[in-house]
Amino acid sequence: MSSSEVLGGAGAFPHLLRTLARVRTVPLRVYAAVTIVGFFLAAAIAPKWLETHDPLAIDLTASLQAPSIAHWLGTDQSGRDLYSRIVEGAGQSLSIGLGATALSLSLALILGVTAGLVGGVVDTVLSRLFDVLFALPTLFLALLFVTVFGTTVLTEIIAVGLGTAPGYARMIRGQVLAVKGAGYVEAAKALGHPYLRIVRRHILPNAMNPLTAMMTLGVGQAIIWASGLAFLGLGVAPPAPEWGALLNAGRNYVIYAWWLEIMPGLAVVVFALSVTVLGRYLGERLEGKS
Amino acid sequence: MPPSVVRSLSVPLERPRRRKRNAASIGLALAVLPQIGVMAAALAQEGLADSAKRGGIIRYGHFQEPPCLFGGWVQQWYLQRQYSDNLVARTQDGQIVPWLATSWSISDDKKIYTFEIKPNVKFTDGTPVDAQAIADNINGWLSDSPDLRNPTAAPYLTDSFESASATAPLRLRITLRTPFQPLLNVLSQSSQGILSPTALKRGLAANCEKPVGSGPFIVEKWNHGKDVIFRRNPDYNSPPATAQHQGPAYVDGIDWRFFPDQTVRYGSLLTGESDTAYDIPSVAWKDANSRFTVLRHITGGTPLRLALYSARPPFDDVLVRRAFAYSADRKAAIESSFLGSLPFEGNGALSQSSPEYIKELGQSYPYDIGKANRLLDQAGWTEHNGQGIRLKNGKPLLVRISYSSSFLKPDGEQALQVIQQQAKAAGFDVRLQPTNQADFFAGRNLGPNDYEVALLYWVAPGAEIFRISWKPDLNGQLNRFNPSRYHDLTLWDVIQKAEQSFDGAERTALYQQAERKLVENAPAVGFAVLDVTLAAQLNLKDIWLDRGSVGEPVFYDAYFTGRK
Amino acid sequence: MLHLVQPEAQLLTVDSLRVCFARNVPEGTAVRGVSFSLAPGRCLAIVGESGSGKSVTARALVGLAGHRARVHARGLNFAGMDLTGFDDRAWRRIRGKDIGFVLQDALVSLDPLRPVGKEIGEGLRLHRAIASREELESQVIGLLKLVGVQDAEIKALQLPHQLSGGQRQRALIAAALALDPRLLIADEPTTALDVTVQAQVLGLLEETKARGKALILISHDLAVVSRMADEVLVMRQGEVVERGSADQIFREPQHAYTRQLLDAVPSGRRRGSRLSSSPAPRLPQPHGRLLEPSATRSSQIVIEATDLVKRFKGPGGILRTVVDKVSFQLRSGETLGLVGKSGSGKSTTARMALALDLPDEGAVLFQGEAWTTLTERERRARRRSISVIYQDPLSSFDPCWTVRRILADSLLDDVETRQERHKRVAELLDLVGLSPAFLNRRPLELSGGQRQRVAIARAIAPRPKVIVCDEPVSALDVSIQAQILDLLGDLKAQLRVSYLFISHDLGVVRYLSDRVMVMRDGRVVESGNTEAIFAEPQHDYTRDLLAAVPTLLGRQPQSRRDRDAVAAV
Amino acid sequence: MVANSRLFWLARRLASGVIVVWAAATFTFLVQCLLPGDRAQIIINVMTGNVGQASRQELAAVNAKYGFDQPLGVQYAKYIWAIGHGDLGQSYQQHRPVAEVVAEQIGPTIVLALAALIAAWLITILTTVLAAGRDNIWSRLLGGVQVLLATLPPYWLATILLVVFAIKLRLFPVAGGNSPIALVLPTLALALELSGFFGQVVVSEFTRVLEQPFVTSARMRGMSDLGVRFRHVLRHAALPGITLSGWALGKLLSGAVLVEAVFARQGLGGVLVTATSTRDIPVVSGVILVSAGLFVLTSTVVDLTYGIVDPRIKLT
Repeated sequence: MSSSEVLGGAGAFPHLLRTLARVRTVPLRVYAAVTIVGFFLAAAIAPKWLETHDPLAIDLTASLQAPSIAHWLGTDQSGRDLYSRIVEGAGQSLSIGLGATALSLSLALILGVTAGLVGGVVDTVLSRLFDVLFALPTLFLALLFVTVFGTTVLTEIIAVGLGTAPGYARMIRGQVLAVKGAGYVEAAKALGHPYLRIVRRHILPNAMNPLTAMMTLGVGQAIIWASGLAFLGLGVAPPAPEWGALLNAGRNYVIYAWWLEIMPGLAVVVFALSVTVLGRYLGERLEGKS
Repeated sequence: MPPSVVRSLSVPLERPRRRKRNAASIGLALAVLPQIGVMAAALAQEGLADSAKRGGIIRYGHFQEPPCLFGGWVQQWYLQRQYSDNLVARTQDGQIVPWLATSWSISDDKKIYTFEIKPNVKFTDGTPVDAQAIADNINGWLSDSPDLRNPTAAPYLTDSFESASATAPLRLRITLRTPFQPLLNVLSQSSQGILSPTALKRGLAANCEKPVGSGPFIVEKWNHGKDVIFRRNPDYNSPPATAQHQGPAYVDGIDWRFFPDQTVRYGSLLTGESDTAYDIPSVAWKDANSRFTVLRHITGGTPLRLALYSARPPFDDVLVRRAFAYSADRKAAIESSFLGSLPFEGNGALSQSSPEYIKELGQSYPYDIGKANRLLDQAGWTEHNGQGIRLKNGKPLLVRISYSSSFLKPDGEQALQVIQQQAKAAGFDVRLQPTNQADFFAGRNLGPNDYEVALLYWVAPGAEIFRISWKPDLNGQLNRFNPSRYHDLTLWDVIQKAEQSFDGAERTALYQQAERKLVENAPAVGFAVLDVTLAAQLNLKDIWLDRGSVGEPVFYDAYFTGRK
Repeated sequence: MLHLVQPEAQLLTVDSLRVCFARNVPEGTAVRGVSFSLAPGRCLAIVGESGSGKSVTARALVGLAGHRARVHARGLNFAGMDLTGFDDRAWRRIRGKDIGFVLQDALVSLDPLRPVGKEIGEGLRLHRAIASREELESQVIGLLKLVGVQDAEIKALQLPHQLSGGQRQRALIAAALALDPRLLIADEPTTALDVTVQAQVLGLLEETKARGKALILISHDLAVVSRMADEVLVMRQGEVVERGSADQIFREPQHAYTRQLLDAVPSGRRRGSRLSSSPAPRLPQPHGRLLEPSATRSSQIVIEATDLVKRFKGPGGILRTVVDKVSFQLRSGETLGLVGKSGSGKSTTARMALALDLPDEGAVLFQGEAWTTLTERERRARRRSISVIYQDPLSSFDPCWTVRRILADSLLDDVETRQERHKRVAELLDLVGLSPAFLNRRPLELSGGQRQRVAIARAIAPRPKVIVCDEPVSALDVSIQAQILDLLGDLKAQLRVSYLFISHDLGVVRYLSDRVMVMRDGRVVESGNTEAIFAEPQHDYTRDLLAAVPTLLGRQPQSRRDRDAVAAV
Repeated sequence: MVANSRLFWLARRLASGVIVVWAAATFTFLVQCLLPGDRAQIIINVMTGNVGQASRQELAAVNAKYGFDQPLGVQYAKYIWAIGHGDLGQSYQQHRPVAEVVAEQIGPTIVLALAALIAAWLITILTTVLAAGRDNIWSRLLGGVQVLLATLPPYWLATILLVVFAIKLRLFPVAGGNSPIALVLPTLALALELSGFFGQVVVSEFTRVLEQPFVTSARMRGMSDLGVRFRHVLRHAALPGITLSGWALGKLLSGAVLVEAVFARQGLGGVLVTATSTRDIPVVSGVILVSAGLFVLTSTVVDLTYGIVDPRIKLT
């Protein structure tokens, strides 16, 4: 029994905070991740606080300067401060990432849960649908949408959201099926609880447990996809220096001004990395490992 | 037509060289008239040098891959220039010289052109190049068949063209309804290269893949997404008078590779994987000049210009248009954004490489914020709102600039942002509406109410472009190439007069009159010139850009020094 | 230190072995100075409950105490070799070759992706003990025959999951015996096996012992040990609390813990006698709220099942009859024991009594009214008068819920206020002998015994007439099991509930039930009064079952005939 | 008997595959119908490389050529029927069959994708077997590195590799066409990221299996650590990775498109980008259909492989 006498193997969603509150058990990397994510969120909400320069202010005397004290991440061709531009761009990039993830998860949730709960024909049909959507590479789907509807933030969100939804939907469906068969569901049934109550109080909460983790993981990926579109020159266009757009522009200078390509890329990586670390941590917490 | 790219740099370091060539070519052009003998002589004297120059394959790194190897798009002109010949050629300074036509005559009413076609010329599929073949081509351009219609020639000629026919095996007659002087200019552009009628019968698909002309190179294979392989046309005997030698090309062929990515394209040149590459990145400009032979041509036709929507407020008022022109230091914006490499073009009507270009107009509407403000007050945009934006009966002075981010590289985009900033000082609320190519072709941000300024241009040899840009919407026929929606019938008269005048001086005068009128009324404000740049390894000599047309690279005379 | 037989005769001598895991301090030391010695042909048993360090001790003997374990011993000699100085490569040379090791639960101890034959042959291959593939195959087949696996040729090519539990265990032993090692260590070799199979496996081990091998047997089951061991080591929290010859240990145990363990074994114990030292829970006052006023007379039938038939789709879509014409009655206040090997249909029968599975034929009446024939909706209201206790409580709890919520959830809806609810929950917890401190724990934070107590609390919460207990103690250590059994007994007395008690452990069943029903392949082979059945079983199958039960020495020793019966099986 | 069931299984798979492709086709068709704006106008704009209202005759000609003048039902029927016969329609822009376009471009892309897949697997297996589940710094490092790799945008990585190894160090060609040597950098750009994903799954499973009793009993038979890792554990740990490979295809194709754009490689990438930027919908849809087909194929292969690695699985 000693194996199962794990303390802090806590779990429920509402107790997330309590779980996180057990500070001493939180590894350092998670603090780092939280800090970074926090930074970018702040940048998204109130960029002006964090900018050292006006991201659009053109200073032709400071054209293409390498990173320095004055310009932490260097400047672009018309002397605009890259750091400030990345901060400025966080808003759009994150909203795309969050939007897409929110969309794909809510889609996945509705479809996955329905498939898992209702079962039968509905399940078969929905599962097929997942297969079909799953069969289409995310980027291709996104491209099709861009081709047809042109590029707006909304199109990108829909495109990326749709592209990533089927994966999640499958996961959630599996989760629901697993929970459905769990002993405690039968136990509740044996207690004579009505089915809907069981669904509400047992199946849904447990099926949604992994969502927080998936959410955070998803945001990172979504941003990578979105910036991928922008990288092909099919993203949401300036003036807002969305990260993908920065990457795309930086490409032309990479031989002579590496920072214009490296830095925005690092922004994407660092952010994606942090949310991943966070997501994995939450995931483990919620699955009761520790 | 969409551009090669908007980019540019200064350094006509091979200007003298060009002079020499032109002199030579014109001389040759005159000499050609009594053909045969001279031709032989020419061949003979070329003969010696030839053997040394022969051989090698040019690995050329190009920019965009066109959907079809011929057609209306500049990307297609570049290719067509390699494998097809035109009826006539045009020199740098606008003279028409022989090519497939050895000579021609124009009827007194200027409506009938009669061309004498060079004998013994064959398309590379064996079909003889005769008057009938050329007539078929020309009639096809102006037909409605999607397969044959020529999107460049049509807008020029539709109004005036009547018919083309062969009056003798080697005598071609073109009949016009109304005189149209620029006809020969139009005929000299690469998109009007003559293709084998036999080949054309194969249908559009086949011709896009493997078009057949009579040019110095033959399309061997088009590896889509990769490159086009040209091989030398061994029996080539119809170079234009602008060429530097006679007979087949020196090199064995061209590997025309598509590197849409700037870094790869220029990088391949750096690593020696390409012998020559198109469109030097402005960041690399200095570096390129120190390592490679650099060619540059500023294209004729319109410059890259800001077309102000003149059919509704605010720009229906010429004062506001001028005010906008004054309100920003476009010169500084361009020169800084393009790292000082691109000459500013203040003349919104015509590009500086057009013969009819008026130099002093190049500096029109210099930065003068005071004047801008005065004009706006005068125009009644007197109140200001919180952000310092001018108002007129409550309406803010909003200026939305639509442009395709794929035409306008980051440099240009930055220039626009500079203008955006400065114009704000004068009380303009400038919004940028970048549109990617996909949306641009779908007409996004280009609807009648979608923009106040559109950034467009049209590459052409010279002022004949006016017809395309400024033809008013007559009898319900909307001129889709006039984003300014600027209607000025008197201007249209002047343009038509010019087109019908065959007295060079007079015509130039007329065109320049139109040019002045345009700059004065500012339906389009100058922004930047367009150019074609080419960098080549030092061991690759005598590539030239066809300045008579739109600066297509010509590899016919090119050769490698030292065996490679 | 007690006297050891003179060393030269010993195959293995262990002198104050200590193993500690750096990580999980403070109970970092898993084994604290264990010493023993073992001669060829003898069997040493190490008994103790989970966490007592018996397995770690055994693993230390082959240098596999775990990569985080630090092992010290004053002396560790095997066949004249000093193992203390061994490096990995030296260990590898003796593992499998000189010391064979049999792990418990063959299903996970054999690589599920590789044919059994390969596993058995692996040792031979590793130690270059064979020349050719043919030889290898023949040897493997030989080994399988040796351990008494029928048509070995076929089995050798099959995957573990295609074999029966018994065959797997035999295969595992075969793998251990492959290189004919001088010492065989068996760690819980019979746990999770049905009694008869268990008997067979034990028989097998006895044979090897008879072939002069030294045998170390690790088990929590004293009965098993008492049958095999020559010498016994009783371990608790890493220390040896008592050692001695089997007879000595089982007849007059010295240490209190040993006695406690022995008492805890239910087999052959009179009902009513307490197995554990834990006191009977006092009922909360006034206990009227929790107790049913005993209007029911013990003659009244609460559950009447007639000719229940249940079929399931087997592999390949063939219908398998799992329960076949099973009928029984359960009177109020009585305990009906349901015994049989795994797969005999016990659980399915129970699930039908609960109406969690519905019979294909026949029906169950509950309190004289229709039950299985109702619709779920109609049934719901009455479900609370019949509750269930599962073998694995953990999976029957929502991992996210606290004990409080779990219990509150199972209370009848007639509880109005929150305070009322809290009070009741506390009462329940107290009733099953858990302190209120557990209210905010989650299932994962409870030990096995605590979980089972919570499960019981949940079962009695709605004041049921009947509680179906499906193997409620088989996953627990003896002493815990004893406590739970006592608890069940006490509650029955106080709440006048009826139990439908399912177990494969005849000892447990006998201890708890008034009447017993023996099932085999879905049929009831025999049923009747517990004592009657255990005294003189009518049916051969029942006899075999009984015979297979290993019983403690000194407690109604079995007749020779029974022993032979076992060997024969 | 067994062979029969195997065939039956394959048949069922193909059937469901057909359904998937059909559904995908319907999907793309619907999306096309939703296209705002006049398709003919767009086609003309693309052909003339210009914008602005085209004349009525021009539009009519194009509409007739592409059959836009027919009712949607008919168009759909024709579309599906054509696809059934391997005809994916005509490219608006290239004036030739989409099937042809895809056929000639898909080769290099698939080569790249496969190369990346294999490379990713090699990286994963080696790092896992050597480092995973050990009590040392490398083992801990491995986990971190994999998470990092998984978050590297392939196109960004590609650009860096290009500049560093091709342009600066000149170890690889900037544009080697389809030569094997030119495959190295693009492959790495894709494989590194993918190995991050594989790695995370495989390693966690690997460490789990490493603790399984059957591994211990193998050790107790005297098997060496490496032996255990290769003979027993790897096989189990590979299973989730194999499942992942099916999903990886989609990811690889997407990634390949981006990476091809960076290295100016021949392949679907170029086609897709031009097609997208010129609204050449038939091409985009065509590519999507083909990739759907590919997905069906791969997932079948994946399941077969899974069945081989895990004999417990019955393919029925």
